[in-house]
Amino acid sequence: MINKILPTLRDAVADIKDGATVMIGGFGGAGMPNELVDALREHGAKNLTIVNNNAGNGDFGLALLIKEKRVRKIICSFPRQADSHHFDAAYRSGELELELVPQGNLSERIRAAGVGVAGFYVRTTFGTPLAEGKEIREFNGVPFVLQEPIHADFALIKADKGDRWGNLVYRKAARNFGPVMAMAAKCTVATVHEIVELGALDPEAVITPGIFVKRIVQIPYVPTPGMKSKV
Amino acid sequence: MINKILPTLRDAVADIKDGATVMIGGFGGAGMPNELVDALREHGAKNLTIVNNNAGNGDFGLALLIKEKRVRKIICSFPRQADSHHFDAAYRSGELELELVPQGNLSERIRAAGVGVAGFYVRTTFGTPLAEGKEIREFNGVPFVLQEPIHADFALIKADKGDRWGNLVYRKAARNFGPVMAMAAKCTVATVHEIVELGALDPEAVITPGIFVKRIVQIPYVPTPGMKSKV
Amino acid sequence: MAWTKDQLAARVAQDIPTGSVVNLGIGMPTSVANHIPATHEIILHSENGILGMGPAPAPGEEDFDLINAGKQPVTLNAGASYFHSADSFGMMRAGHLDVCVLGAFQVSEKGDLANWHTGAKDAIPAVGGAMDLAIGAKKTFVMMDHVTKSGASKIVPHCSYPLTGVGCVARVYTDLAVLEVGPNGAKLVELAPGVSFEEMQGKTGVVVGR
Amino acid sequence: MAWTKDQLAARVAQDIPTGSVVNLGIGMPTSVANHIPATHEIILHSENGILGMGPAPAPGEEDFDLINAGKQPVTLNAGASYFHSADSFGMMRAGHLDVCVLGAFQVSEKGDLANWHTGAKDAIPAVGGAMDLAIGAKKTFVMMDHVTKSGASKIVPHCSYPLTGVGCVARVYTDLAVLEVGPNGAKLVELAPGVSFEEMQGKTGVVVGR
Repeated sequence: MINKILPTLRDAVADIKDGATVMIGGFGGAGMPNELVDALREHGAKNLTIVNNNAGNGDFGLALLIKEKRVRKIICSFPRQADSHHFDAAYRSGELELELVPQGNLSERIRAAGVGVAGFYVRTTFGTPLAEGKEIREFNGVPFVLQEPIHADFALIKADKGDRWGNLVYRKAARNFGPVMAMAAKCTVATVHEIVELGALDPEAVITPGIFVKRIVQIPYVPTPGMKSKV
Repeated sequence: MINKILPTLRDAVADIKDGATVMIGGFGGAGMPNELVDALREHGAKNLTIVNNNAGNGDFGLALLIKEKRVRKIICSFPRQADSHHFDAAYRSGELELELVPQGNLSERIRAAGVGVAGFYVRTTFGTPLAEGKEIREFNGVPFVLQEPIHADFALIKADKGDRWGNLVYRKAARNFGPVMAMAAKCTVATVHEIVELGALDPEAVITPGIFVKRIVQIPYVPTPGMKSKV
Repeated sequence: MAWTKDQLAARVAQDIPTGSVVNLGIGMPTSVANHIPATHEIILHSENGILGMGPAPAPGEEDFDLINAGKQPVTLNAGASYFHSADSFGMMRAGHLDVCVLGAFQVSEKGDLANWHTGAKDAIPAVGGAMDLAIGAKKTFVMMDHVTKSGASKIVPHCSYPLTGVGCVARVYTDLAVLEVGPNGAKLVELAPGVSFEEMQGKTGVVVGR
Repeated sequence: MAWTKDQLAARVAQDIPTGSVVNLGIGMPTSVANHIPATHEIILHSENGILGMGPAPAPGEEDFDLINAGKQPVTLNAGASYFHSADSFGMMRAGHLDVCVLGAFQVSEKGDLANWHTGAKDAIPAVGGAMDLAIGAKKTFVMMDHVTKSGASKIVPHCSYPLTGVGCVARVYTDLAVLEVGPNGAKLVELAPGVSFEEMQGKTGVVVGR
């Protein structure tokens, strides 16, 4: 019987090795799998490359992972927040490498990894510093910039409901990067607030088919905390 | 008030001009918008480029459009069917141009048009006759083949339910090409079996957001007829 | 007498046709939503995967799984839908949005936009969705003060700050005027009440056609 | 005495581990599903956007909006989901499918596959999802007769028919034997009952290692 349900968060991250690339879902607090990030922190892996839209805030989750110097590199679109002090300090000290990627390129590069696309061209960043070092190519007289996929060893995402095959549905705008990160990682781990019987999710409304998910862990539903706004 | 609902199929296709590129949803009979294709045939536009997974079968819909010599070129993955006699005749006579595209490249090239991607690289077709004339490029030592987007003037698709903003849900595997074609065309026209009040579709389960749809027309639900199998 | 921020938001709102799909940037642009006439139905897009975003919730009703690009809690209007980030930015990039309204540090007379980075060496960079939005929408409007705090024109021959996008801005809305920018340079659309052309031109770093 | 088609399907089914996500090609490969042991839970993928495909419906229960790649009506198992064509083929291309089973005209000892076109000048070409599937699945199995109707080996040094994919086939299942193919050439895995190695080798266009 296919059963992707694991009993504990700890089990779900136990084989994340030093040096791994780990995608972390979420936009602001919505969809941020803080429980899994805390488990990763307790687990101890270091020298990580993290892919997230932001770069941690406050004194929890990803921010603590950065504070504890476990992150070598972060690939994100918007690291600066009102309370991103742990990122700010690590970045300014030079010990944390930052690859800044516009959010649309970030999400499409993640999807590309998930669908076997080795490179693609978009207009975004043409003529800006973020196109430096990248190939420019004209299509029909318009310049486009080559983007490469972002693959990962693990994706840690937060969904709402799931079943033992790993089918997922999300909650409101907490969906954001979850579906594409699930496609892009070798091993996707999702937390859900509810595990339902196989067949209980409407096949028409499954957002992430189980093929993209390797492990799910149930956690209690706790309302997502508010965040300080972008600076 | 935003109201994308049109009273008749005829209204919905009235401005399709000679020479237009028209995407037609469907895989086999499922999702085939025969009612819209019939309206297009009655409307009279000719010299069309058609994008569909197949190339018509039997003596209805797309097959009749081909029979009546209204199609200049067809872009598809699987034209040959047990009863694709109108396509077969037009192709053999040399009057119908065929661009044969593997189904995965076809669907991803359509999506690329819908998301502003000007080109992308996949492994599919490398070393085969369908890569002839296309750019080959290695990424990490593996050869990939450049694919260009497929844009369209119109997409004709069959959905199940819709609202006045154009939000759509589909019926079972009739979904297939509908969502990506809706993204890729300048003007997407969808038939639905039921028009629901705005807000009646679950925001979590909308498959095609209304932003991708310009016109919807209600038609009666008729069970999709069976097709002869692939040869 | 120039436009107040509120009047300016109302002026931008006038140029958003009914039925438009609109993305309002963080900060000042967000307030444009408050000035859309009730008779106008527009659809608000949020980069994190929402179409049909509604106003802020009543106090105590906040759900931080339902937030806008500025991470503020919002609501949904009837007709709303959720989608993932790649589809959300695909909508932008392929020109499915009718209008986006962004803030800016500088706009060039050709329509180049600089709004993500001051170029300061010690600044922590952050770009978010700005570059995708700027080049993606059918029309990109900028809403900003006409001059900096030190009085320098924010409408410039060439942006000195790092660019967000090239030639992407269609119109600039400031406290003093509405200007078109583009291949033919800057051109006056409308002056704020009580502002003379000469006063506006005197505070503008490029020649404004009229 | 060689395997019947039914026995061959059962033999292929043996090599599909429980829990696999599997795509079965049109024709002979489709019958593999009938031989998966009831104790094995596998998830069937259909290129038109289904995971968790079930068996054919009872007569009279057909719904032609729920069909497989061969356009035959199917059912759904509990746990199934629908998705659009681009996501469906993305699953293949990025290696999310564990196994696919395809028919073939020819397979080369290096694992090249020819299964979409005979190369005949008057043939109407059709490729469907064959090329995406062939190169995409983690393991591509081919199921075919060992020789053509005229007795020629379908396992060849180099395919003479147009290729579907290069070096993509892992195993070939024929009425006579199971062979591995790949960079090191063809190698015997198993002979059908009553078939001698010499008989099989005599009907095979390449040297088979053992």
